[in-house]
Amino acid sequence: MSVVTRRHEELHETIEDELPDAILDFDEHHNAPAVVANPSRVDDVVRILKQNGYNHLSSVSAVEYDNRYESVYHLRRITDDREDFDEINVVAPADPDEPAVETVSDVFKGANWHEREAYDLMGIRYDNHPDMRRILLPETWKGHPLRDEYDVDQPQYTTLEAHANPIEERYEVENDAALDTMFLNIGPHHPATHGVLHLKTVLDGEVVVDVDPDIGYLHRCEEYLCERLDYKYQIMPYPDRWDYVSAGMLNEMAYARCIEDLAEIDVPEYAQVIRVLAQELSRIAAHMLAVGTFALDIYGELNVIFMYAFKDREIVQEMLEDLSGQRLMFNYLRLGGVAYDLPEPRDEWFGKIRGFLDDLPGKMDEYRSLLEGNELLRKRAEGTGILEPETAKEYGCTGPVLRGSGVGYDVREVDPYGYYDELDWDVVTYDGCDNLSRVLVRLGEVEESARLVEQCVDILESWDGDREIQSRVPRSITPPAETENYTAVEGAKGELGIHIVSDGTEKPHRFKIRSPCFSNLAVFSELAEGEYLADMIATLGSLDLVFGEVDR
Amino acid sequence: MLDKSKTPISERREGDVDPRMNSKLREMFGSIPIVTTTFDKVMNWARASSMFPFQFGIACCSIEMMHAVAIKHDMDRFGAGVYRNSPRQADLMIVPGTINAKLAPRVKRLYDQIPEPKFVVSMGSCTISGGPFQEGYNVVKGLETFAPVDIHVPGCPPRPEALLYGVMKMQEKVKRGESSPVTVKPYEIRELQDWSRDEVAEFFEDELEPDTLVMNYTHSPELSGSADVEDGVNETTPATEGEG
Amino acid sequence: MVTFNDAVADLLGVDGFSPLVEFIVGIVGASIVVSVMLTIIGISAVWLKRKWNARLGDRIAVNRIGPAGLMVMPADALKLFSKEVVVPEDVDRIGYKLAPMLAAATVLAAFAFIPFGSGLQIADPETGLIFALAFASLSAVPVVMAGYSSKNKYSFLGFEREVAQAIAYEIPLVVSALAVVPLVAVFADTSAPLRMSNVVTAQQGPLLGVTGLPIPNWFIFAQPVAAVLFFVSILAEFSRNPFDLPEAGSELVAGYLTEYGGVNFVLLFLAEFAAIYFGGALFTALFLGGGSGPVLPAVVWFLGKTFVFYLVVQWFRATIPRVRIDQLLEFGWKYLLELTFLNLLLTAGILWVVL
Amino acid sequence: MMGVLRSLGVTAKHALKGDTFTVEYPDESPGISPRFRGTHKFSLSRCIWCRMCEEVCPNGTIDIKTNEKREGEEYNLNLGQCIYCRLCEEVCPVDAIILTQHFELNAGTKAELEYNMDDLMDVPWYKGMDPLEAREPDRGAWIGTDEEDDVWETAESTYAD
Repeated sequence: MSVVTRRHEELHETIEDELPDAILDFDEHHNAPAVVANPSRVDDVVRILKQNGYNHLSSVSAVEYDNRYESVYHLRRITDDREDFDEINVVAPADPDEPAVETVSDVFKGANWHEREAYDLMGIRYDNHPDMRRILLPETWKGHPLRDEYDVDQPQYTTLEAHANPIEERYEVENDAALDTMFLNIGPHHPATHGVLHLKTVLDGEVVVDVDPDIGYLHRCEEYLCERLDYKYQIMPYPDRWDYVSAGMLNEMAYARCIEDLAEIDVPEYAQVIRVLAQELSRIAAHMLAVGTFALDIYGELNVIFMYAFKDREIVQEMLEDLSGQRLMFNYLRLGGVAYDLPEPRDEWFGKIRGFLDDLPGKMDEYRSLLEGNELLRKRAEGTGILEPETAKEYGCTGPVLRGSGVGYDVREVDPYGYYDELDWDVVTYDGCDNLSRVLVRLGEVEESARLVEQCVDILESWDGDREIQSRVPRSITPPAETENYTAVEGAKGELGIHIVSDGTEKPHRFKIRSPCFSNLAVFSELAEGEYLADMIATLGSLDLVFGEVDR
Repeated sequence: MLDKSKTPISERREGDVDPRMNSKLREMFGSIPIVTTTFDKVMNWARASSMFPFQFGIACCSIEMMHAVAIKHDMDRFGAGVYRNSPRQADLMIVPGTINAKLAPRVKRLYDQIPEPKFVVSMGSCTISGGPFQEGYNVVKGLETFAPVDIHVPGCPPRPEALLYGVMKMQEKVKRGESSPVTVKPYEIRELQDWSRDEVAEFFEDELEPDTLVMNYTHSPELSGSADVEDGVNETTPATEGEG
Repeated sequence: MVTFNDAVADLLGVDGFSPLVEFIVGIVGASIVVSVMLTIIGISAVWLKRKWNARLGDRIAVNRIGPAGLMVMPADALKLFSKEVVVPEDVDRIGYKLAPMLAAATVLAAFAFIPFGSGLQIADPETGLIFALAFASLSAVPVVMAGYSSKNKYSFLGFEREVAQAIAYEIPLVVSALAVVPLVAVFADTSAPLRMSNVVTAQQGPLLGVTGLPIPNWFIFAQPVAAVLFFVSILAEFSRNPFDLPEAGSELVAGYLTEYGGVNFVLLFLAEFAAIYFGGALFTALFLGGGSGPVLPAVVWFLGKTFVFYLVVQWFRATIPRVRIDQLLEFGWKYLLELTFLNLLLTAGILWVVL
Repeated sequence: MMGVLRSLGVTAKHALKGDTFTVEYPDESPGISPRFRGTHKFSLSRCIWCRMCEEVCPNGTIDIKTNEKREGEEYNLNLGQCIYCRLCEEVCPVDAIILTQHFELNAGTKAELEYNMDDLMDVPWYKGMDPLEAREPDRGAWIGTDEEDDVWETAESTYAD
């Protein structure tokens, strides 16, 4: 009996002993066992699990069934020991007429936003939630669009009166009305938001007293659309558009992993190596953009770091274009493999990659002397936007944001997939917990990715076996009804998870995206409050948010 | 003036003379045809050669837009590389990305804040028609449903070269004096300037269906009888987006 | 050195002009200076800035509008002047409209005191240096007007920063400039060391008056600390990178410029670049020996040196990150102020000992 | 202070070297890779009107109209809506639709981007090269194992008729 199974049995006993009335049932999901909890006691169940080491709430998704609404909590265990990795799900079935579940936002602060999203899109009300508002759709939206009975064509009219102008809002600081503050709307159009984020900021002089991120300006109904598309053909182009900064390969891998796991599709080894190669090139490009735009936030427009970073991105994008046919929206991975073999002539393409890898150390030196070595930048970025590791875990931050706080959680390492296990690489962590550490983690990861790319190129160059790029996949993929699976991969921004609930057809019944940026943004107000306005902007840059992924 | 804004966009773009150029200066020079032609030519050349794009990133296409400005493609070669953050100083609005119900009023407002003459490039499938997300519940089916567009650049996302090509075409179009005309702006309706929203609503009572005088998230022409007027009413608030 | 009027009088072989002719000749001189400066500023603000930034970033920048992209200047100017002027409804109209004019006027007026060399100096009062520095500090006023009258919170924050910054860097600017005055008194052997022409004259000899040294007596060699301090203060005073807080693009959209478009924007933009040139001209006159240099006429040397100053400022802009407002003020009050005073005292002390 | 100076040195080196990375499109060729997915080209003589492309399209870009005898009448494709995912080309059993490298395209109105059969047939080949040669989709793996409704066979038999 393995460590994990034994732990699950012990857990069963603990939960049943301590909370006999909170447990309805035990269930088995495809990825992990599930505890079916009484909706009004679900917070106690999650709290017990947290005490037992499940310290990372990956996602909360809401699923509609004929006779109930379920809210599914995916918990993970983050420790330093890789063998210790483990996950568990908590299911809270709610009444179909007036779905209500007790909130877990007092156990995990990160649940706050996830539950708001579930309320917004599925209409499950969370009792005792501190801030039960819509999050993605406008406040005055009618209906909950992911419900089956939602009518897409219904007119969405709202009187002007109800659609209050946010500019007219007045802010009052609690308990201190005399405090002189200024309310400032940053965004949705603002050069530092890198997209369309609206920050309702309250300033006391130049110091940020309160900030409330308002998202949803790029909510593109990704989950809704994916639930209406075919597993095999049609969903694959959409993941490219979540984290759109040419991290598409990583997103596609998230989807491919989830459905390959669920439908038990094997991937040939050759294709797996190509996948790793493509993913790591994607990661280099994505991190380059993060570094460039962080510099943009601190320097102002037209600075050289931005230009140099984009130069490297161009080179990487050219290789990816040769491989997949597009610069950003690759649509390259397929269930059971990849779409095409490497571009011909292969030697030329490998030469391009090797040339880039050879130049990279020199370029990294330049970046480091411009970023890390520059005292003025250190003065700006060091010690600002402090994210303590405990807070980060509490909010479910992942990726470079978490690793910048010294926690070495990397899905590629703890829950290996694809070919990563066969390759040699390290997890980069810095424990400065500040803006600079997060940027340095990204620079370090570019180097690690380059190492991985080099190994893949070596393997592919000396490959003498069968170049099988796709395994035999059934013509239509129909996972058995009511199976659930949650898997995650390490995207450019962190743990990118997919939760699929199937209903026995060719299309998913529920398609939930756990986006790392969403959780990383949720922690933003903790980071920004008490900082100067300029540092708040820098912090926003160091979190590296992509709104296609935040809003989906 | 209101009648003009009611005609569909497709009809408004017809016609030879560009009403954008109907400035006081042109009226002044208008009696001397030779001067007018030369003057127009020079002005059109200047407008085409110096386009300050508005830095407005929405989604995936904005990454390619950044690439178009950045090192490899360098849009500045065409004199169109000075990005301005404030709409007051911009004249080329590249709209790169999906517009949804929540964002659409903001895009409209930003468009209105750009001083004349202004040019709009709609970049990518999302901005043209909703693209991959057009079946979504809150996605606006194209920029053209609520703002005039001069050039559509298809692609998902278009290559930076395609955007450059689009901007070049835009410049050619401006040089030749073809570009879509001005829509009436709320502040041009002088009589409405100091009114509150309720008074505006009363004023338009006869002309409008009662339920069109509201926010319309879907922006589909069938649902809003006269979307332009309604949007105009929205914009009578003096506040600006940049005002915080 | 002589003022423009004297030079013209010399040329015509007359002893002096009647007040009316003096006035007319003065106007002519002023127009020459202003048009030269406007041309240079136009080239640098629109064309050179792009080209130089592009070069730092491995790009090409504007090259398709006319030869080497030079025609972009008339295009930009024509386009901006013909843009619709939008005056937002809630603004304080007087301030909003006056600020751009004032901004351009104050900076251009300040050039009157600059000794360009070759007889191109409009006014040379005995307290020229103080006048010039006073005009330099005046440049904060239109920014405050623009920011306050715009009724925009970003503009408001921008002007608040400008006020804090201008006050903090005013004194270091003046005091670091004053450090050269004792040297002027010594080397030019004059009782009017604040006269700008005397400042330049004092730098014409060999270094520290020692004959045989191949290095010119530019005060940047005699007073290197003061030169650095003055350079930093001038960057802060005219809010250039890394001290461009009032306009900080990524934080405040466009700072105090946010609500300005069309003609008003042109004037503010022009004033901004004119300020860099004015800073460069002051730096050249105070530390780089004014128009001193071989072969070419003095005015060419002078303008060339300001050009270099401008390029350096733009180079800093591309490479050095913007500081935060509290760091800026801390640096200004806690270090720069003390250092400048220390430098002034040291200069005075050394001179007292030596002489 | 040394760090700041070193940063200045890095940029100065770039400026003095004077290398440019810019590709001067349109004077220089934009360097498009052979697999690039641009505007579609349609071949009427190849098309067997099997409607596979219409079915696979994720957002309903392709609109095919046939008469009662399943003979094709119209083939409409909205380029302003297409996401250029190339699924239509991959799924096509007879290479009747191909994404060319052509991307220099724009339109004044949305409606101009709605291409019909004739427009799609007129799309230029890119500099005389045959896009088919650049394509190597592994259709055998793509179309599947299920023998009964193997599209390959269905398609080929239809084509033979």
